[in-house]
Amino acid sequence: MMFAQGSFYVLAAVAVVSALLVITRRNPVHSAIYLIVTLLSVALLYLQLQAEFIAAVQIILYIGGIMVLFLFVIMLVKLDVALRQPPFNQQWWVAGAAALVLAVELVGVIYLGRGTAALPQAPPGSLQPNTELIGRTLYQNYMLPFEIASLLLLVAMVGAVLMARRKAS
Amino acid sequence: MVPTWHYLVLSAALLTIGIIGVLTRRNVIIILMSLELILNAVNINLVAFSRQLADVSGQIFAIFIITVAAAEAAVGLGILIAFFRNRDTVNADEIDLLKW
Amino acid sequence: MAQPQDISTTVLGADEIILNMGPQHPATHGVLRVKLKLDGEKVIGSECIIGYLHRGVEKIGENRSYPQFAPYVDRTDYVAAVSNGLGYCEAVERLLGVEAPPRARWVRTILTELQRIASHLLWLGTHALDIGAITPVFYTFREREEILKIFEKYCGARLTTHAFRIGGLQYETYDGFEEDVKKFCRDFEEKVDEYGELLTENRIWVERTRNVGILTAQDAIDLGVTGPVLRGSGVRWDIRKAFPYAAYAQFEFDIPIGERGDTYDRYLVRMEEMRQARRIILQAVDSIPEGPILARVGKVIKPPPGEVYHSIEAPKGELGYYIVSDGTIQPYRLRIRPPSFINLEAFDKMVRGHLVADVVAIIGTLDIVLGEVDR
Amino acid sequence: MTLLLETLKPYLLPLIRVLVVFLGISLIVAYLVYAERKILAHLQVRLGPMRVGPHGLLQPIADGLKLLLKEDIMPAGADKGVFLLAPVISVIAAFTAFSLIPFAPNFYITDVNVGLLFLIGISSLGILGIILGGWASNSHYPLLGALRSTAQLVSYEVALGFALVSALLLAGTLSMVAIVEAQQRQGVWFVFLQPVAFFILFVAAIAETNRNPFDLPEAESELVAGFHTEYSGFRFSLYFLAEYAAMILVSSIAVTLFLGGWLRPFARVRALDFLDFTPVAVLVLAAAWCFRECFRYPATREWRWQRLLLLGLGVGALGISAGLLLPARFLPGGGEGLPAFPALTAIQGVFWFMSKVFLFLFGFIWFRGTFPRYRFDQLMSLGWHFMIPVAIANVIFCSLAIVLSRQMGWGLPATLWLGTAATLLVAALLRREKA
Repeated sequence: MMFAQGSFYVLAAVAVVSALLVITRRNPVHSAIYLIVTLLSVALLYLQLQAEFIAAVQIILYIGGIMVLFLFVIMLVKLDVALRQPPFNQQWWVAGAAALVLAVELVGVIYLGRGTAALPQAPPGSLQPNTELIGRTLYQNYMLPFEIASLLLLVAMVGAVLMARRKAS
Repeated sequence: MVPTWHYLVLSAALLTIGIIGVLTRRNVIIILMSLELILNAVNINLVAFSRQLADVSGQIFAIFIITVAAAEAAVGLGILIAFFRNRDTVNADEIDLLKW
Repeated sequence: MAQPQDISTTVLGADEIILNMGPQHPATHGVLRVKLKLDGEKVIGSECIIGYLHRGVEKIGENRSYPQFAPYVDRTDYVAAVSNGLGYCEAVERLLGVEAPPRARWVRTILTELQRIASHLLWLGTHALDIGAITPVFYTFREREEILKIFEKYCGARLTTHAFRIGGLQYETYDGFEEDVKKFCRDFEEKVDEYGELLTENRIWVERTRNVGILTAQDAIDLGVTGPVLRGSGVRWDIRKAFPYAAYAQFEFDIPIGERGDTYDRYLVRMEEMRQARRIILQAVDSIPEGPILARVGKVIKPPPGEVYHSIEAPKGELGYYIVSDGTIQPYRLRIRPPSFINLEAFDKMVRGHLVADVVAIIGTLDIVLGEVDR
Repeated sequence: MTLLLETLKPYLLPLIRVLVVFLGISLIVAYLVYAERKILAHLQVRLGPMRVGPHGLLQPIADGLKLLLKEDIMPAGADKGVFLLAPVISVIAAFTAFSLIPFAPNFYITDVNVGLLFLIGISSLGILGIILGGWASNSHYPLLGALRSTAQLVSYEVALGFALVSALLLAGTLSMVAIVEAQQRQGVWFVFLQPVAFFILFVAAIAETNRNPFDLPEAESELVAGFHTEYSGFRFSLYFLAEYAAMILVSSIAVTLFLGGWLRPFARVRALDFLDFTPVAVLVLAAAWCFRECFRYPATREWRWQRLLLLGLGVGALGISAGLLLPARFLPGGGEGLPAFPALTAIQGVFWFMSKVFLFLFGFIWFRGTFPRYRFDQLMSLGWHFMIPVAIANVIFCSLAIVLSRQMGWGLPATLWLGTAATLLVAALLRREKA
């Protein structure tokens, strides 16, 4: 139990710190590496929440798919110019202040509502077997959203190909 | 057991960091990465509540969000490449013309 | 015709990069340096930079007596030294107005055709290696070794043989020369089919070479390419038939030609040339006439003033020697027409629009030897 | 002290297993390189390493030492941190994945209910090592290699995934152990029910590990050495280790899913039980070879230690086989409740598993000696226009077949073969369309 709690705080700290590094690094490749660290620690958090399937999907899709795509694109665009320019825009202090207010607000609400959110904790093993459960729910209760999601992916795929394709000159 | 609201705080922190990234960075690639941070923050919430309520629906929605994230990244990066081809830059504040 | 532009000065687009290939690169067959302008992986421009192996062979020729220069020609196309020697010796013989005796011409023909097989074997092995088949090179070297052994037994050297002398041969053939050659030819027939089994029908090989580096017949003639590269484009031109030298007029052989002028056709042409070379050797070895091996050329070779251009069909194409004599024991000017150098001119034409992977296939199919390109 | 031991006790056995697996894999990688050199050499009418140790048996050690002692070169303008990190990512990804492979019913590090998904996920992290290494080198050849590699790995992962799904349809579980048990229960290896999926998995596995004829990311004659052109010494050896470990990994996945994992061939045929003694036979043959070679080496002083080594190896092999044949009743306590030959029974699973893996690895090496290399566009076209459609068709037809056999009560194998025939028809149509 102590181990579980300790690992949560460690993972959460890693996630937050590397998320901060994501938005402060000048070089997008470094940002991407730190984002991968964040995503990995979030995946481990999912494991802790007994959502093995989501954890595996997070690793396969996010890290093995989306982040590889990001890195691929970073390599395609030349970075030398962008690296020499200032990384933040002029409105950074407005944005920072607004985000800070938002953060305070969020944490405040969560802290005040921590009692109401304290529903009875589900006993361990209640969501098992995880994969079968997700599969059944996905294909029985959420069939239509699932199909719509696949359509979305198709549209995104076609759109991305169209965007990235060179004009036939 | 880690109380659920700890997960919510983590999620809020990631969300805020993501929003700061989106609002302050100039590099479109990093803006897109910050968007991924925001979507992840939402996912943490969903999965945490799914655990608390012992209802798998939260995880289903997390899957949908990952799907949306994949679609968003693909289209976003596609636009970025097209833009880079035309303008030779990836800076958001130089994307100031509606038509080129 | 598109002129090869200096690609380093052009402005690069968003997706374009300049890739420097060589002079130290596994697939540039020595020290060729190619600057490629790439759009992604597509080649949109190329520039060959040569001269890393320049030794001033032609200039050396002006400062050596005629026989002294003969070993130098071995070192131009160093994988076909015998052919180089033949061309040079015959050129000087024409300048002198003598002809080598029949026995010498027969032996010369046999050795040069063996050298053609050896050169093509080296080409086949390295070409396949460039395209990623790592095994054929060991098989081809096994057969090439047999040829080199014959050379070694004949003249003591394997690579830079200096096999011939002006006026004929220096050495009489050794005992068992005919048997060795016949044995090689007997074994070689199934070996060359074995390479065919590994490559000719191989899907990947065909896909990698078909429609790659197409050179139309007209382009080939315009660019002046010769040898298998020209014949692969469908032009039936072979100096052995057009201006027979040595003893080629006596033998029957076919000139294989290609249809489309792509890398696969050139591959087939060279494979068939090896079979034809074997055919010539078998005819020649059975009919070597008796007699002297050296014509009367005198101790000091001192051709009358004049000039001569003599060319032979070397393994890589037309190898020509242009010699101007001022009546002394040294040439006034000596110019070598190297087939590799002129075939390399076609490179830019062939690579445009292809991918990086095709660049190595095209370098391979041109069968260049940098010793000859740079001289 | 005792408290500490008590706390650590549950972690001790897994830790030992982790150590055994990782050291074992490292050793196999070292000798896989040796085997590759030897097999390629014999395909190419030459001998391969012969100098270091008898028949070059100590060559891997010499190679390893050489690599470790070489200078670790950092290219000018390289992104230092990423450059150092990238090969480590590759190695970690390749090795971590082994924790999910069941080598034997009683010998695996862990088994989770989404095992296969995790396996794919972790092994897909290996791409990051390649792409970051290629980018960080600040050089054109590695960059092109990394770009090629990424596109290739991502593309073939799709086909690989569909091939895995075909096997999962039959097993009905994602746990690696349960997949093998399903094959045991059904009494047939899935390769016989899903030949097309097996073929696709095999081809995709070759592409995933960047092996010939799909070795474009490191195509020597084009890109010098691809993504690891700028790496040297220790860091290069890390990439090397990762590549060969990945070969073993994909072979292990294929063996687990399609070739019955640790199961002996014809595990149900009692008449073939003598096959259980194959490990002993292999060891005795190896010993015999060692003794023969020992006498064939010249009996001079300079070969003495090589002959001694061979003799030692032979005696060792004989000793191990004798140990395997130690009957249970000679054990202290009379070996109550143990099988007749406990040691032999204990290694059965690992032996058969590794034998099948080696079969695969031999295939990898054989292909390398035989095929030329695909060009990038051809590779992509093969992946997207042929492999993926066929894999999808296979999934569709085979799930149809499974449903049909359940609904109509038809025999599962026959129905599946019908599905396979339909898939092959699709494949033939695709090929014809291309031609």
